[in-house]
Amino acid sequence: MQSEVMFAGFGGQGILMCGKVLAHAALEEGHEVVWIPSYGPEMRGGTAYCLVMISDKPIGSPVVRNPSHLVAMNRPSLEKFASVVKSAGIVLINSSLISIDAGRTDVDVIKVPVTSIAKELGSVRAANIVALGAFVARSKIVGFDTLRHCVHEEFVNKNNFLSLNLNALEEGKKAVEMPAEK
Amino acid sequence: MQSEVMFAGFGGQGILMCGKVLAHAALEEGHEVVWIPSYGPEMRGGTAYCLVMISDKPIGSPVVRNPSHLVAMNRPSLEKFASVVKSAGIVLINSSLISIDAGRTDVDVIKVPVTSIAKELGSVRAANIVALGAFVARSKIVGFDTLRHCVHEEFVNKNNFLSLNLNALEEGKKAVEMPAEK
Amino acid sequence: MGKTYQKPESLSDQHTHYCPGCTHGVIHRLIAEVIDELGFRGRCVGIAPVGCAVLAYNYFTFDFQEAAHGRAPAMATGIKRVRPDLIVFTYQGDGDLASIGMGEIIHAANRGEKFTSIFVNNAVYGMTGGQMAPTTMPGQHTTTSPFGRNVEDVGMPIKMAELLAALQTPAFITRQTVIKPKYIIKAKKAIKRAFTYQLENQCFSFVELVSTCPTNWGMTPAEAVEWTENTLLGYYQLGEYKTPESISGGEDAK
Amino acid sequence: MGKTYQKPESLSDQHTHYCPGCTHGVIHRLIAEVIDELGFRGRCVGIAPVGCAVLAYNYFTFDFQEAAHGRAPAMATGIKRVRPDLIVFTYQGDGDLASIGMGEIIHAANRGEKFTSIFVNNAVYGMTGGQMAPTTMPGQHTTTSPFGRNVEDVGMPIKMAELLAALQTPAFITRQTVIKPKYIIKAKKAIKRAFTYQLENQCFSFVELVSTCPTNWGMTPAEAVEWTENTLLGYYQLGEYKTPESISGGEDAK
Amino acid sequence: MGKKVLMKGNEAIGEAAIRAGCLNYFAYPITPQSEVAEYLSHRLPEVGGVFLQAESEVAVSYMIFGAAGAGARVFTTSSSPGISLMSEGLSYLAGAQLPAVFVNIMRGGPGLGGILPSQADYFQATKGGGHGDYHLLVMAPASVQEAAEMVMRAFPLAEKYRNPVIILGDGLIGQMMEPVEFPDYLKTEPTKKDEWATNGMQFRNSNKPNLVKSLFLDPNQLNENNLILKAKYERMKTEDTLFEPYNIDSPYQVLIVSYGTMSRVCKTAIDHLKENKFEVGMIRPQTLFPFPEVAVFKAASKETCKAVISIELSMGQMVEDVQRCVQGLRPVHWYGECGGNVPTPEKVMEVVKSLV
Amino acid sequence: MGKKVLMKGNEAIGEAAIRAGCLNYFAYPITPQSEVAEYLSHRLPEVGGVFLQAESEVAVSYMIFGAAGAGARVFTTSSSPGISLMSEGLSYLAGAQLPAVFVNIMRGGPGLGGILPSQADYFQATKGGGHGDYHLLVMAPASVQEAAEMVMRAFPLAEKYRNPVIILGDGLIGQMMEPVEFPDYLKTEPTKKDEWATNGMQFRNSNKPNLVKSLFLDPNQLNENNLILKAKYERMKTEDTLFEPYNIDSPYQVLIVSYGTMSRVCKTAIDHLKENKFEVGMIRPQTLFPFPEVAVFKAASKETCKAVISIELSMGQMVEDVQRCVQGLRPVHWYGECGGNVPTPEKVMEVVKSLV
Amino acid sequence: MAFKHIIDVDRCKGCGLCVVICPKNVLEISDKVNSKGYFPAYQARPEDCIYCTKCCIMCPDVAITIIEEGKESAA
Amino acid sequence: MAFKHIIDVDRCKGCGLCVVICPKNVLEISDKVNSKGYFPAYQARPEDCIYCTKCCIMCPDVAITIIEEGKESAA
Ligand SMILES: Cc1ncc(C[n+]2csc(CCOP(=O)(O)OP(=O)(O)O)c2C)c(N)n1
Ligand SMILES: Cc1ncc(C[n+]2csc(CCOP(=O)(O)OP(=O)(O)O)c2C)c(N)n1
Ligand code: SF4
Ligand code: SF4
Ligand code: SF4
Ligand code: SF4
Ligand code: SF4
Ligand code: SF4
Ligand SMILES: [Mg+2]
Ligand SMILES: [Mg+2]
Repeated sequence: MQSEVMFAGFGGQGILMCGKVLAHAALEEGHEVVWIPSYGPEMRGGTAYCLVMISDKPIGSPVVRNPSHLVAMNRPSLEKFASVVKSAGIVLINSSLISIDAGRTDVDVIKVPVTSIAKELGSVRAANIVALGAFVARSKIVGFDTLRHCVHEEFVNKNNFLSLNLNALEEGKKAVEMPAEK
Repeated sequence: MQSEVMFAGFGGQGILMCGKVLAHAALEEGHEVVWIPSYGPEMRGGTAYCLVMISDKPIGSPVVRNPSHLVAMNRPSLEKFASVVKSAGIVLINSSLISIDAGRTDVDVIKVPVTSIAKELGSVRAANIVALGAFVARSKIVGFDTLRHCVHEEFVNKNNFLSLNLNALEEGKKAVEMPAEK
Repeated sequence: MGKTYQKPESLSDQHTHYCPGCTHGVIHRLIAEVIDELGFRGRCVGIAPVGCAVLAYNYFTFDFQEAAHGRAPAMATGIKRVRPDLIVFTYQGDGDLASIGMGEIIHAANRGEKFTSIFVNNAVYGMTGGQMAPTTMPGQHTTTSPFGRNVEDVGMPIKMAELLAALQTPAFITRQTVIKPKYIIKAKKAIKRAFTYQLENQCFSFVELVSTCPTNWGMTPAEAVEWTENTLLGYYQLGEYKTPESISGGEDAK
Repeated sequence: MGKTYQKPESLSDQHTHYCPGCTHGVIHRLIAEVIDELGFRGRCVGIAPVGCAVLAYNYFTFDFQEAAHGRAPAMATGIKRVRPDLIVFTYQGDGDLASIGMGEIIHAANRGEKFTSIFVNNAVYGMTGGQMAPTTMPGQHTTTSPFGRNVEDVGMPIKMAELLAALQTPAFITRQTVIKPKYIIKAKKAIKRAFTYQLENQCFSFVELVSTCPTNWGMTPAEAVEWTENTLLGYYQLGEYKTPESISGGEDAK
Repeated sequence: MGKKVLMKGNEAIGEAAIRAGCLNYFAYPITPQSEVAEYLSHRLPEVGGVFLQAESEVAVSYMIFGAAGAGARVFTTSSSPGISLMSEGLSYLAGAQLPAVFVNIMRGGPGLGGILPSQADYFQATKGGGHGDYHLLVMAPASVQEAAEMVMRAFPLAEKYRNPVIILGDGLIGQMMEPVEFPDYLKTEPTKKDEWATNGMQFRNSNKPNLVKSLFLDPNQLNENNLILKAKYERMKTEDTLFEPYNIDSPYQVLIVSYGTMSRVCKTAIDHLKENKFEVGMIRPQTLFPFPEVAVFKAASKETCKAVISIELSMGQMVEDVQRCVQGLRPVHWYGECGGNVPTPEKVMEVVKSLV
Repeated sequence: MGKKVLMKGNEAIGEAAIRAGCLNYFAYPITPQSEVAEYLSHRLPEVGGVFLQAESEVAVSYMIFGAAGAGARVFTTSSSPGISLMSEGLSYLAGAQLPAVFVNIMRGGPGLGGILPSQADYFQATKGGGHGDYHLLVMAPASVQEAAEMVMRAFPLAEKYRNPVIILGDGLIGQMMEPVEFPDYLKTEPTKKDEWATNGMQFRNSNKPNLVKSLFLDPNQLNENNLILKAKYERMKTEDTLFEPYNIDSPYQVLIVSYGTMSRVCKTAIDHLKENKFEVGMIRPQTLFPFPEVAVFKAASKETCKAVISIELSMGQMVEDVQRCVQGLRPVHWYGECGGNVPTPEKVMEVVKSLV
Repeated sequence: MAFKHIIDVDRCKGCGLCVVICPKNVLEISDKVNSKGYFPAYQARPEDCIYCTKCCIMCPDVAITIIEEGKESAA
Repeated sequence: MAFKHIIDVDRCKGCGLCVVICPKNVLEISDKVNSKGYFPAYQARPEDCIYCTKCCIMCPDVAITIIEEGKESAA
């Protein structure tokens, strides 16, 4: 089994790191994993995305036309990628910044106001981890404990951000464990 | 018919120009001609040589193992090239600087003290033209008038050298028209 | 005129790709204003560098060539030599001009090539993500000087204006900055003077502009302005380093 | 000792390929003498240039690398960085160092690489047959400036010592000549001082030596000496341009 | 063997060099490989190594020359235009028979091109971008793990042949993260270089100076040097050609030759096609020079094989080597993209199916 | 047609450019081609042209870029190491689709090597020394006359394809003197470049800026640009492949493929062998890219032909193209020297006879 | 004379340089995101504006135009 | 002390620099060619030599050696 998760948003929203934490968690659980960034020209304010591939067998093509899931942190990302997600996949929408819909009925759309949640926690910079928490809680693609451990590892040396992000993770989880707004 | 003339000596003895004048004369007479210099690394005081090929047909290989004739202006040149000259060819030896023999009996060896002759004419720098005059007079590889014309052309813009070199040419001719010292 | 303010004609409508607060934008505008005012847009050729300004050609409304990293002065030489009637300027960052392109700028300046060189010194490699530049300040942290620039190991930052002024060939060489309106006004005057020398076919002209890179300095644009004024300008002193009139070189700041 | 004179141990027995009267030979000997006197032949690495001195390695009795045209300073940097215990010098001509190798010498000097640069300025490209160099004098005839160097077209000759002295990083920078015994003795002192700074791991050291190329100048060796003294030394003034003690730079000729 | 860690290819390349026993690095920033320098700028000081950001790629190539000539293990990384600027230096290194390791994380070209993955420097790497008769030993990894291992193997190979080795990765190899471990057994001691390196006579207790050079003014000596080089390249062919066969025991109708990231896409395509009962075999060259000539010829000769195709992120470069090896035995096709987009497995399937 | 004059190859090359209508020259001295610059330093001022000795070969390549981008006819000459330093620039020129003419009077390599004749830059010229997918149109003269004519033809060809053309001569082509004339009909007018050159809007009465660049950050655009280049290279193959057959109507047992000076030696050898009733045919490529693929294949297919041999002043470079074209039809051999010595006709005869 | 001070919301990247440079403290950063995801500047206190053009001179994105009322752009 | 002044005929390239530099006008160029084709310098007036070593210092070809009589080279 192989699944691919696409994280996408503005540059600066912590998209790449978000994917990295998920990839790390998958590795910890013994999966094969590949993390692929967009590394467009250093044009500021562009869109950034990354793809995390998780599998039980060695991973062949790192190029995927149809990812299993999408975490869309801003509107252009949703517009660009919503249509390519595989049927039955998850599409997580950052409803704080995105007012439109995924335009798909064959996928599991979850809207979570991750930016607002993060703002309430103290910093919009934690929005990515809110989204990650929400996505993993819904997809169960990795164990939540493993994920928590990996978030801890990621931030343990950035002291002022550790508890913020651990909280963000839990808040993300909570957000999808409540009936998601549809 | 194709013949090849090798001019060889010290750098600075005017070897290359000597060959060039001959090549020019051959061209004037309607022959095919190639002039090939040695262009060793710019190491001063080394040996210099050039090869003039004259033919009635387009010239193929510019690389020749056995030239028809040799004009040796110094001893190392004679030592290096005497043995490769074709049978029945001419070997002209600058006897002012070379005390040894060609070591060949199947070639026409002419010894001419070209450096001394040139010195008497006013400058050792004309030794090359003395040798050229002697060589052409003996070989008749080009007409002497054509050669004289070409020496004229070569030096017409270097006024102070024109008459010196025209004289040198004639003296070279004279040197072989007298019974050559054997 | 007086107090009204509009986009110059030599500038295109395109939004730039630069980060918020990046002074590349200010410099583009000044160049465009000068070209409008001197009226040579129809025979102007710009040369975009390899650096954050690699897409500069999108933001102007006249001919452009896009250079290889550091080689803009050679390209400008090529253009001016075959077409002296074109007005040519290069636009280079500090990595581009002072590192890989050092040979080309020195020789173009020394030959007295009649083009104008706009040198954007932001003390860092912007485009590639904030590596150390030859102009990075002592102690400044960058992605390849993670412990701060160690001058014992890699030497002092290079002062390009002073270095070029040490050459003997007549030239106009000045250093300005664009971090505040008062400086911007002076910078524009310097750019205008540089192009004027070219229009008169007098000499090579070089305008160094001390600039900001908030993104790679890890500062807000306003902080970047402050750091520039307090730190960079102490080392990179503003002024005229050489004019074709004063062939001797040396500082005669105005 | 006193008045006796013999070939230094650091010099090999090989006859050089240089033209009669070419001062490359004098410089080789001075370097060899200094190495003998300071006693570091066993840990010395020389770098031969692309230029008439391309075969320099044949004339010394210690390790050598042969460089690509202009890149000796980069090679010396590579050696010194991985083996700071070796004593490294580069030997470069004016085409090599001041033309194609301008970027490398400036950056090595500016980083303060701890090697010694011997710069042989003979105002011409010797090896390739006498083309114009960046150091060719105004009006000087060469095979590529057949009407004499035209400074309107190609600028003034480059003064490397002055240019490098304009950098901020501490260094020892001097210009000497080797055309007569009185100068030769001074030149040797300068070379010795340069190597001493390296032995003490203090700074980059640079010795420019104004030299002759009788062959390509079309002069006898004696005429070449006269022309150097009368013409070249007027433009290329001898002296110390920078010492690690006087970080400011500028001329303080001794 | 250590634990598997998740690393970006570029960082793994930097770490691999250290683990292989190479502590000397000179480089100049360029996307998409600047992370190697960024990583090493803090890692090398930790282990007492040498990190220097040079003024240009030209300078880099000669810093490498100097350091290698002095007997040190040394390496650099760059990307396409940067490698072009090192052409002269690479030729000098090969001519002077110096061991050193280069990594090219290729981006789209020609010219400034783009910064996305490409394999368009195949010719440059395998045929020698510089002048004269020389070759680089060229390795092409298809994963971060393989990139790390190839870097580690590159140093002893460079020393075995006294010749530069280049690792040719596309941008994705540098940019993606995969789990990686650095096998202890790939840590090697630099070979003794006292015979030729300019490492100071007193340190090798010798009175004979060493000389590092590529100049041979005498034509016979130069020819001699070129014959020595040629003999080394022939030896590489017999001793160090590497390739991975894939699905080669099946009765394949089509043989793919592909390397690097592109070969992974092909593997996925081959797996899918197999599910559809369409057998395709692949030879993945791991060394591009020496090229697995015999393997490709043999694989093409298989009776079931109707066609051969070279699939590359370029406009058709490796295909020439494939043609050369297949010797007219089977039609040789080419498919590729070279703007930075990597074709999907679906596209590869379509192309392959169209061949028969 | 003018009168035949005796000229050194290097001088004839300089004069040919002027006669072809190119008055702009940027270069850096290097043996064995410095005479081109020396000649043009007095000739170009006479005709009101531009002569500039640059600070380096890297700078030369970009002066050429700037001048060509501004719409001027422009050329340079250099020799092997100098060409390596232009690799990046050549890639940029091809990427930006600029016409310009380069001449490489090859010397022995790799590295500093020697200064005597060599053909060891075949790979560099034909496979693209720089990065990315591009080719140069490569012409190889075998005499001074042909060198002059090729220079004259190179300018319109460069403009036809908006691609750099390189003329690959060995050191002898530059150094020897032969009679030469400059055919008037080869004088051409530069094509109009208003569509793309940065020659100043007001001079072309336009309000649309022109842009000269090789940067395409969008992968689709970059791919597009590469497809345009590829199409040009295909077109070169059909429209501008040049070669000279020699003794090809005889029932030859051996086919030689050889170019430049080496091919002249082969001609003499073929003539001698013919006298001895041993027939040998030859294809002499005059363009090395595009390579005369079909001609070589056809010539190799001749029934009498038992073996093919590539004879080059290198360690075996063109032989790979020959192998590729011959497609296994006949055994393909190689013979060469590459230190600067050019083999004699006798040696060639010996080698050829040993094949059958 | 009357002037008009216009900030092109979509050109503005919200860098805030105009805000700090304004001698009359006229400008502020909005909390409404623009199409590119930036929070643009706006004249919070237009009545205090003296049309000194300092903000125009400073703005790296040529986002600010000041025109004389009635006279529209000629370009 | 007594000194010996030796010119190595085959190293000498006959450049004449020693001749012009000698303060005592001791040296001259010979008219006998050496093995490399040069006309070497020689001490025409050895009795005038003051062993000042100027010629040694000048000679680009290290062709001149001065040693103390009786003490041969140590190297
Ligand atoms: C030959 C080559 N080397 C390296 C690069 C990568 N590169 C692109 S931009 C850049 C540095 C730009 O810095 P700077 O010139 O200071 O401009 P800024 O982005 O700061 O304005 C580098 C190293 C390249 N494109 N080509
Ligand atoms: C890349 C490259 N370009 C050009 C050359 C040719 N070349 C050899 S020596 C030389 C100039 C040497 O002049 P200089 O450095 O002044 O040394 P000199 O011979 O005068 O001592 C040149 C251009 C080369 N070998 N390599
Ligand atoms: S990275 Fe720096 S220089 Fe580049 S656009 Fe951003 S702020 Fe400006
Ligand atoms: S050419 Fe000039 S520099 Fe070279 S050896 Fe002769 S005199 Fe010396
Ligand atoms: S014009 Fe002057 S006063 Fe008005 S907003 Fe701008 S800076 Fe402030
Ligand atoms: S300076 Fe310009 S871009 Fe920055 S906030 Fe003000 S209007 Fe916006
Ligand atoms: S030692 Fe002095 S006096 Fe004697 S020959 Fe030499 S220079 Fe003349
Ligand atoms: S200086 Fe030396 S080489 Fe010159 S003439 Fe005197 S001894 Fe001979
Ligand atoms: Mg910068
Ligand atoms: Mg010189």
